[in-house]
Amino acid sequence: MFDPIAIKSQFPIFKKKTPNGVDLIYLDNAATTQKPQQVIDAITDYYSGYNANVGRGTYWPATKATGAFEATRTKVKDFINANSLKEVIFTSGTTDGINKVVNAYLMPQLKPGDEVIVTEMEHHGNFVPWQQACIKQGASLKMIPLTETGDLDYGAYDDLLNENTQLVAISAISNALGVKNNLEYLTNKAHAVGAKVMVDAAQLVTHEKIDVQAIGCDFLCFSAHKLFGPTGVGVLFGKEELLSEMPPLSFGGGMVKRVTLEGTSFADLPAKHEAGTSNISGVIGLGAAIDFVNSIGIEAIHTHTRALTDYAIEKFSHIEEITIFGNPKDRTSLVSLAVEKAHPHDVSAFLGERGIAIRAGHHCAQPLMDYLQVSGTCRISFGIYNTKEDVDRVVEALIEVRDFFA
Amino acid sequence: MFDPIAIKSQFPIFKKKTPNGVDLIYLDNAATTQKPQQVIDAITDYYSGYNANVGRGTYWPATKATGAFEATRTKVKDFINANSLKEVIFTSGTTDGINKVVNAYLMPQLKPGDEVIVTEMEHHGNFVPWQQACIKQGASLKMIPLTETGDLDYGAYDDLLNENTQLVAISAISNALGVKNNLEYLTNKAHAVGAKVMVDAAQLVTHEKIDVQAIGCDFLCFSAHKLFGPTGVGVLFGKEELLSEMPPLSFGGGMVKRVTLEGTSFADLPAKHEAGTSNISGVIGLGAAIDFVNSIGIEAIHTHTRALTDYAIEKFSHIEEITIFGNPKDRTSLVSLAVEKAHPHDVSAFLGERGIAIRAGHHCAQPLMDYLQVSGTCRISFGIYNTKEDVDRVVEALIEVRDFFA
Amino acid sequence: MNERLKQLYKTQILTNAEDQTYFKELTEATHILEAYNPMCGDKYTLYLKMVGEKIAEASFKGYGCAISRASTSVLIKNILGKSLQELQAIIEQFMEVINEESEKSPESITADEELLAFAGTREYPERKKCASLSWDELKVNYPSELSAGNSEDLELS
Amino acid sequence: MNERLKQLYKTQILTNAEDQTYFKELTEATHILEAYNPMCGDKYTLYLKMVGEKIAEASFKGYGCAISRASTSVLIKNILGKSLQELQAIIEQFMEVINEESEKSPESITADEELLAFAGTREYPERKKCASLSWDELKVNYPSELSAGNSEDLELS
Ligand SMILES: Cc1ncc(COP(=O)(O)O)c(C=O)c1O
Ligand SMILES: Cc1ncc(COP(=O)(O)O)c(C=O)c1O
Repeated sequence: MFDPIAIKSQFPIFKKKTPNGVDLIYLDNAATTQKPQQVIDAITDYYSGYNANVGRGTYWPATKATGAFEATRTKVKDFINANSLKEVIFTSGTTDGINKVVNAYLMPQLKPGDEVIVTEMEHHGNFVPWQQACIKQGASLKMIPLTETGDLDYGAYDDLLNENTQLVAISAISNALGVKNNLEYLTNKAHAVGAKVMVDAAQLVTHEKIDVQAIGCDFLCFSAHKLFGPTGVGVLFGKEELLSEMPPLSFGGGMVKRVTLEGTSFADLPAKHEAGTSNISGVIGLGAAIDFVNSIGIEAIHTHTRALTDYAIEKFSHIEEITIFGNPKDRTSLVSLAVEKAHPHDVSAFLGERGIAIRAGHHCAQPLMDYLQVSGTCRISFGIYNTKEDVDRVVEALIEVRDFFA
Repeated sequence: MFDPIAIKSQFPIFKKKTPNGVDLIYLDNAATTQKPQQVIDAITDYYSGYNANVGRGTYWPATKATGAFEATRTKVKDFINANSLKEVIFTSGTTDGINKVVNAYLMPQLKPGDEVIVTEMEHHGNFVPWQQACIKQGASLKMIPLTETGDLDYGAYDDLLNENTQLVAISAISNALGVKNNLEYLTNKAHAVGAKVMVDAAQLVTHEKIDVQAIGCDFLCFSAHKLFGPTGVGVLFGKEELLSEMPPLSFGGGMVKRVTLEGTSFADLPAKHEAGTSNISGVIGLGAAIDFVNSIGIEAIHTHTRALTDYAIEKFSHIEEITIFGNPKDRTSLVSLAVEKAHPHDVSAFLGERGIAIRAGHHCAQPLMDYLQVSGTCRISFGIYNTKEDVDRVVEALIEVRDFFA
Repeated sequence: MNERLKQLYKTQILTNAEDQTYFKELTEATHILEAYNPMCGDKYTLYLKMVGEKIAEASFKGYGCAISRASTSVLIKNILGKSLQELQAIIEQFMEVINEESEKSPESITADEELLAFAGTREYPERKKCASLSWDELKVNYPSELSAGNSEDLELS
Repeated sequence: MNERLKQLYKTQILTNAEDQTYFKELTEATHILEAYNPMCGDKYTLYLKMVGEKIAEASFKGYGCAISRASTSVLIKNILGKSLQELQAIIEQFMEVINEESEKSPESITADEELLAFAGTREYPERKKCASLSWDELKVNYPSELSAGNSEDLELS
């Protein structure tokens, strides 16, 4: 049985009290998740017990460290159902992965007249890199608009696609609206005109099973820190064919075969795309995070956080002074809202007083804020350790905020 | 008093035995250093006690995490004597910092006929990125050769410099020879022809005081993991003027002011160059590592590791079948050698049996290996926890290796 | 609701936050500064019109929480007609009011109720930056800004 | 010196590592494979000349430790004149000799002293890859490589 209370007890931060002496109700999971003891232990064990650089030394503890590091690659491959270990590249996060694909893959081929499609709900991390590449190369950035409900306008997408479309970059789940996009549809349509697809799975990874083969996408990125794992590490999935044809994501130690003054030949996949010393403790911690998620079951997590989302929407919608942003067909993991007369930062400050951590602001999604015609929202985003009681406490607090600012 | 035994007791890994049941004598410090308890604790405390994303939330623990994160920036500024906090950019490591400067700073201005100078002793991390940029842009990569002693040929450097020289990229200390380069001289000469200077301080940082103002360099990079800190985090120093003029190192959340479909305005320094969620635990751990180093004193560390280097050279030079590579004026921190008839990997395997961890191979410095006309060397690199007794045990082991393969 | 927080948001702050008197652009501004808190996104543009040595006119526009908006409004009110010298003293006084490490009680620093209202942030380190945002900007940048002017990047913001 | 390690490096391995018989390029090779261990940099190029179904000639060049070099030399010696079918059986036998999880004792798998010498790596996980480097390459890549050939990137290596 899925038991959020038992799960919560594995996260040491919840044993602490906030400075006000109350329990922490953490509802900023879309920004980063808390870390279970087994992830923290995996990091500590590495640093205390077998710290060494990987892929190089033939001595203990270097061999042990390399084994643990590469074991994570296998875990990731299975977790996202990649075809082979060659398709799993470690990065320092979602943003890093996207930037590197823009630099190494898109930039060298992007020319005036080409088009790149993003959505109006993108996080800046999956928007600005493509935009800047288009500006530099004289290509055009197109944006799939949202309908009134906050869904992608799929019809408009179909119209945007044409033979000039080089790439489509889409979030799996919007970090500010919780809208889940139809990745298979978007990918199939893009492929039909010969465009490649990058999926930003930053939000998806901790809420739903990722199956890159079922989606059919060409690239996919996520960060470990949103999956109960450490900061500073992420994954770039790329189809083997693309990863082996494209130039390396960056250059340095560990990704070469032979270096002379005149030229360099590069290592085989995946080493080719991993220059320099990786975030070793981070990768090992990511492995522990995947073990943790697998031990609970991603399907069970999905059911839980979606049920919380539905419950929260139902509750919030009874408070008249609250506006819930978006009313999409498929929403999961979070709710974005506004309280009449109260600035989002004041709302989050009042909730913070009660130990309720939510996020106020533009959520790195300014184009979406422009669409919503607000400067920011209050975002309540769920994780496996949250409960209906947490939502009830948010409702109480929101009612008080409303009354105070009324 | 500097007491390596007392210092060693702060590193939990040394409480472990190797799989052979012997004590670990760790002499691969040039690859990565071990971590003291206080660094490990800083990371654990963050994940267990105040884990949150930084620079965003206004709730506890986000405010505490942001404070700890930014406190490291101040520590780094003081540690390298930067002019201001704006000059301290967090990266994911030395290689990452160099690649980003190549992409964001050099590439947009590099044109056919331009020249970039590196040295024959560079690590691939400070060689291949410049080389690939030159190949892409039709510029020329020039290499400062080494003299017979393994020193840079400063006369040849003077001759290489001319008004086409855009940038000079140099290691402060060679990771394969231990040669310390005259950074002030190299920088002054480069500036005299209008070229910028990137210093790769990956090896310097843990052995000597870095003073970017005294050096006068334009950029400088290092990795935390070679300074008793965590993996996946590093520092890029850049002169404020350059950092504020150049385009962002990468694009995403946290580095923008305003984003619209048409364009993006960027945040002020240092945020401008830090896109996406940083390696928060890594940065906090780096802060603890700097505290650790400061508590011992970098001068004392320098004296100690240099004395060990001298002692090792003196001892090794009495064994006839051992060739020590290089005989430079200024050598510190490590010794590279060969044992007649024994392949470096076999040497390291034999030493590994005795719990002695050294590195065998090309040390990511193939151009240097070509200069030395070998395919690899055995490298013994020192850290603060090493002692003369460690060197004595290496000597014993090398004599046995020699006898075995004779 | 927590009484301490109510204290902080007491009428002084809410009233000043809603005050529209100084909430406008100043087209004849001689100096434009931007106070920005990257942590939360709060951002105010401060407009000053110097005539001789004095701040003849001042106003602000922008976006932020009740505390930052109220403190910006109070800032503008307090610097109007002041010389640069006086400005410095006023800023320092305010900083002391909100400084939780100060040895002086807020009441011993000033009797101005509008300023005293922000003393509540002494107990709220997370909100201190909200209270000091615009004041910090003026303190840090007025020597150079007031001599040079700076409207860089403002088109987009 | 540790007796266990001496055991591993016993004369068989040192002798084979120094054996120059098969250490050469094969200009008439029909198939060229590259065995590379990124962990330590050891690298061997394996040259095979297929005539019909059989490996008529074979040799190697490259760089590595005594164990990897000896095991490559022994590999070449063992596959000469063999068919692809036989090759597979030989490789599997060797893998079992060095597999520390095997239930069979090395001696029950083969009587060949040259192969048995590598059983020592059962106790040395760090050196197992040295022993299996070239064997792994042949095992993984011979089905495709032996049908297509592959000399990609070899100019520089
Ligand atoms: C001189 C030098 N430069 C660059 C690097 C690359 O550092 P990192 O692997 O941490 O990016 C190293 C270390 O491997 C080094 O020794
Ligand atoms: C949808 C989405 N994309 C990208 C990112 C950027 O991830 P990171 O900051 O870990 O690079 C985030 C998280 O902030 C996100 O929610």
